[in-house]
Amino acid sequence: MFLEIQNIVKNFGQEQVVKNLSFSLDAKKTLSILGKSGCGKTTMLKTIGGLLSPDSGSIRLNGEDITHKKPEKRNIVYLYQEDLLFPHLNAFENIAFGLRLKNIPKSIITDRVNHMLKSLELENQSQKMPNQLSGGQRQRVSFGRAIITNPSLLLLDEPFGSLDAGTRHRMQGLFKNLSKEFEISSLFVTHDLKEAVLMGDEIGFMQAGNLKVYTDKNEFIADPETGVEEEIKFWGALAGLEKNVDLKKH
Amino acid sequence: MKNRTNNFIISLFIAIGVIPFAAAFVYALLYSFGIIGIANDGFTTAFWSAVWSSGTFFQSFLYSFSIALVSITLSVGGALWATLKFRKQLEQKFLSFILYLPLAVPGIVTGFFTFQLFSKSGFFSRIGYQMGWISQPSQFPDLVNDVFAFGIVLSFVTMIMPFFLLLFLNVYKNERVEELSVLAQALGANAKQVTQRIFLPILIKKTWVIIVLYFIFLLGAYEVPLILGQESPQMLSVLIIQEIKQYDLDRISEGYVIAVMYTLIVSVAAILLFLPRRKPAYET
Amino acid sequence: MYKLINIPIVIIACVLCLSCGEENTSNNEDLKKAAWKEITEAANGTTVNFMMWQGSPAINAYINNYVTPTVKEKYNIDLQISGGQGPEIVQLVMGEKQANIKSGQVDMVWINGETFFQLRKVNGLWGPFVKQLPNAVYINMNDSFINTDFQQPVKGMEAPWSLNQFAIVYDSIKIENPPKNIPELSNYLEQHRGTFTISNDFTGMTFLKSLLAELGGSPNSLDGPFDEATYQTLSQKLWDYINAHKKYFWKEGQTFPKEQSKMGQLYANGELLLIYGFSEGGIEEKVLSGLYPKSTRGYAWENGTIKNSNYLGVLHNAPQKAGAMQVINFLLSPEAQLKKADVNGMNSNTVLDINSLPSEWQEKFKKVAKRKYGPEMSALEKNAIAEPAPEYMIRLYDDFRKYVIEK
Amino acid sequence: MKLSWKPFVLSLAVLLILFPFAYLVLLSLASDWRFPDLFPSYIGLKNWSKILSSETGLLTSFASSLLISLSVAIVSTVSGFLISRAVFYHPKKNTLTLLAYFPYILAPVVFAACLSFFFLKMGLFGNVMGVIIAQFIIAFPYALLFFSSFWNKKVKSYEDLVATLGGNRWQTYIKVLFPLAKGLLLICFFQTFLISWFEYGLTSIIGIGKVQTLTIKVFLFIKEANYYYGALSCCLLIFPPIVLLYFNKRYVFKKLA
Repeated sequence: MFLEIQNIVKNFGQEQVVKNLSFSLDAKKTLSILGKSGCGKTTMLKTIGGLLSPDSGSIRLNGEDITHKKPEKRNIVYLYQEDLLFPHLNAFENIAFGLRLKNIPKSIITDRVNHMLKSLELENQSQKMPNQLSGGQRQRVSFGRAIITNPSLLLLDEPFGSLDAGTRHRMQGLFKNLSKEFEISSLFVTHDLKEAVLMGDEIGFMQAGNLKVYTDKNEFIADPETGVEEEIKFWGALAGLEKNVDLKKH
Repeated sequence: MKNRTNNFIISLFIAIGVIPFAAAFVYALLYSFGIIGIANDGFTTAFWSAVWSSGTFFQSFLYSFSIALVSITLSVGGALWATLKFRKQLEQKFLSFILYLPLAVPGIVTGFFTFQLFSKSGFFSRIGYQMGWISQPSQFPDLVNDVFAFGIVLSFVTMIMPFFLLLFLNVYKNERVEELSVLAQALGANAKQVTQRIFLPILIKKTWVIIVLYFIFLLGAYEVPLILGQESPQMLSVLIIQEIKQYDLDRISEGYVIAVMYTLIVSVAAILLFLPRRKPAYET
Repeated sequence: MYKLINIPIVIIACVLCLSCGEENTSNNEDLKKAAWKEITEAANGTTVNFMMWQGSPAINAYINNYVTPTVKEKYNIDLQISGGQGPEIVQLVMGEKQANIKSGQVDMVWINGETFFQLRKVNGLWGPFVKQLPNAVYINMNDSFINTDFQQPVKGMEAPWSLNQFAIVYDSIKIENPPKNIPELSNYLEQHRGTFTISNDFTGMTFLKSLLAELGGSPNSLDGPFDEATYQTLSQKLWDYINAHKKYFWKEGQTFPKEQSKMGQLYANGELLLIYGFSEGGIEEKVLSGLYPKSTRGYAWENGTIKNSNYLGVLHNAPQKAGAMQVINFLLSPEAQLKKADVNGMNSNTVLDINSLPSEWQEKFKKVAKRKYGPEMSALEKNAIAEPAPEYMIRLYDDFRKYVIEK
Repeated sequence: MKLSWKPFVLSLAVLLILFPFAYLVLLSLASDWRFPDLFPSYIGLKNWSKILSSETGLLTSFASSLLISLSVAIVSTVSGFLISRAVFYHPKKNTLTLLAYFPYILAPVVFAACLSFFFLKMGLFGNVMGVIIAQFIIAFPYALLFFSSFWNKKVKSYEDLVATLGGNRWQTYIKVLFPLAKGLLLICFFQTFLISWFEYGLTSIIGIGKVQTLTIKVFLFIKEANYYYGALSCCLLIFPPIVLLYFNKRYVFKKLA
């Protein structure tokens, strides 16, 4: 397995926020994790990314134990819900940021960033400062900035949470394409049921510090805890109602 | 690894920010009890009882307290009024730069300048003479080194009112008082009600810690009362330094008694002001 | 964590130990017996710190533009000046004693009686050294205004630098008959309300001493060691007198100026019409610099005003004692004293006994231009009294605050 | 009609603010100006040329003030920034903040009087180094507290982001934290510069008259009753901050107003 999490526990004071977390992920796959706010998903991601250290348990990436490695050495990028673009850098420099840290020759950086801008459909925005970009554009720059460093694993924490429905829809498609193009392995955390189903190769559900990963989507849909059934019932009922209304009209 | 550097930095903070204060306080405390000091010969409470019974400290404290209170009230009141009346005009480029100018004037210059203007033979007295209102300097009213500390209060007000005005303009903008006022008016409030229920409460609530902080600063002010104060009573800092640097070597400890009392008072004020708050109150 | 917190403390402690380790290199006792030649050699190339009152442009100009370059040229000594008088010097010495600092900040100081008394009290002075100075032969050590400082024998612990007398200063255009005794002062106060005050400093207290002596009935009434009973009776009379006339004082006696220079300012701009000061009132320089009106004149009190010397001392922990001695010797030289007497400069009376000087110098001193505005000391000398014991000054300070200012 | 009094009051206020500056310049150019003359009988460059030519030491004072204030401002801004990070990310940050407030609100002159023994002991009395350290001790809490609002969640997120992108501590500071805090750093530098530049009481005690900064000179001239030189040194004292303010105005305005 590419990523193997075993028995991770994380407490804040008395409160156990992540309880005995174990799961694994294949390379180039996306595991989407559904969870309400406060269920411990952010803590889980930060622990995997190395921004928090676990109280017990181990994390293995590509066969190597990285449990105690510094975040900057893990090659795992954590993306916040906010785009967190550097306000003092333009779009181009924001994307180039991770490469500049690694002292890569300038010409290579320029080529790669330009290529990335193209993939992100941002060719004409490269010189704009973050405050001149729209919400969706900012989120795309943020993605590009993470993906261009070629991370082993991408951790996405509600990346589209602050976008409007239309933009959100387009971004989901874009991310799918990027994942394919750049062969990304990722954990995708969201509280949106549809998004979880749409984005993940596999689906997990997190509740009160416990994560359950489903073997396939049907199992996920069948589990009453996830709320999928309820959703289907609602829409079904609504559809039935509309049918009735239609019938009456005629 | 990360923890160790952090602890090192915290201990650095303690070395720069805490140890000097603690050392100074302990030194003053020991001196006030006669435990150290060349002219002293061992533990005694004589200096404390001397200061306690003479009443100089309480007089001086009361005096400083009143001056600081009056100055703060006038400054804050004036700044609030100006914010209310002149907010739009003060946002112009030229005026806003002019408003910053007083911040570039230290107390020592303000004191010097106030003396030049308001002393009995100062600029205003000369105008009075040229206008024929007075015929000699002694007829000019007492405005510096005077009983009511007019000169000190005037200097303080000119020093801190511009600061508060800038602060209030800033808060006004950040707290969106404008929008809230419009909202209140839409809900049927008249101008007076907007001022009393929106404008004043928001501005005061957001800035009261800074107001109290400046009050404490004024309580310990040194340069201005040194130039413009009278010989008795004196403001606290002036009194402390005068007692510590006096000719009578046997009474130097009394200066440290006053220093200890003053330090205790401002420390208690700091604790009351900053301990219960979750967030640090500091802004500007 | 706790171990780490201790690190800065340890560092501070180390610095403390290190800085206290400096030992004084010159051997103090040997220096007191050394021949002048050895002292000159030891002084060569040193940096001497001189702490003095810097409140007068004329004095500063004399030191900065004449003394400093000359000692550099003649003796290869770098003279550094720092500002500080009486209490500051005493504070520094006490602080350094308390911190057990063997090699102090300051080598030589400019002092007079009260500071001398305090420095002697805390053993802050080094000496005796005056006899070793070659130029000391020109000083008449039998003159009681020179060999006694505030009723204390100087005993070679400080070298006299200038002689001066306290004088009353007034504007001869505005005041025709200035007061010369206490009853006249009462009349003056009633006629010219608000134009007189007492500065709460050395100068003001010196004026009070003149009044105290007059209340005592004779110019010599305060001579000898401090006498509590005399002080009590006379000071009671003094406070009664001042309090009775307080309402005629400047600002109706509700406040008093902090220092003499403030009084000078008030006189300069016409608020006060009658002031006083050392160095025969300090009139000449202030008139020449345009501060005082040209009609300013000075005189002595009928019962006498204080005449005294001011002195130069070497501190007990001075790092450069030889250098300080060399500079002091230079300051006592006929050349430096003549320059100091210049009416357009520092304008202070020499301590040298002119008759004992070589004849060429006698001539030069006799040719010194006379003052145009201020009185010569010779004109006041018949009304001179000696400084009473220092305790009078210290008590007057306390009681003036207690019975007059705070009342 | 209702608005007509406002411009009048405003112009008056502007005049009132500008008047002291003009008056001080006039006084520094004057000589022989006594009651009851409304204007000096002499106006010219006499005082200025004397100050600049002879050894009144004003130029040296100006230079040493500049040296002291620049050192204090640089050291306290940088150390305040770096140390405040550890303090405001610390679990006990409330207690630590409170501790920083004690030296912050104590009158510097009283602080100095009680600290002078230790400065003597460490050989830091009466020299420029001692004055710099003493002023640093009072400017540091200011700088530290100044940055308290900077270290918020968002900045912490930036730091984490840089770490996961592979940046080390040094790169985090140089490439992100310093640029993010640029405006604040400039204001803090300006303010701590002023704290030092305007300091009198503490300097007079720790410097024992050997370190003569401009404020010490101003007092010396006031004591000498030399208004003209006093006004002149006041001018030297005021104009550098105004120049700084002018060049800094862009940042100061943005952040303060």
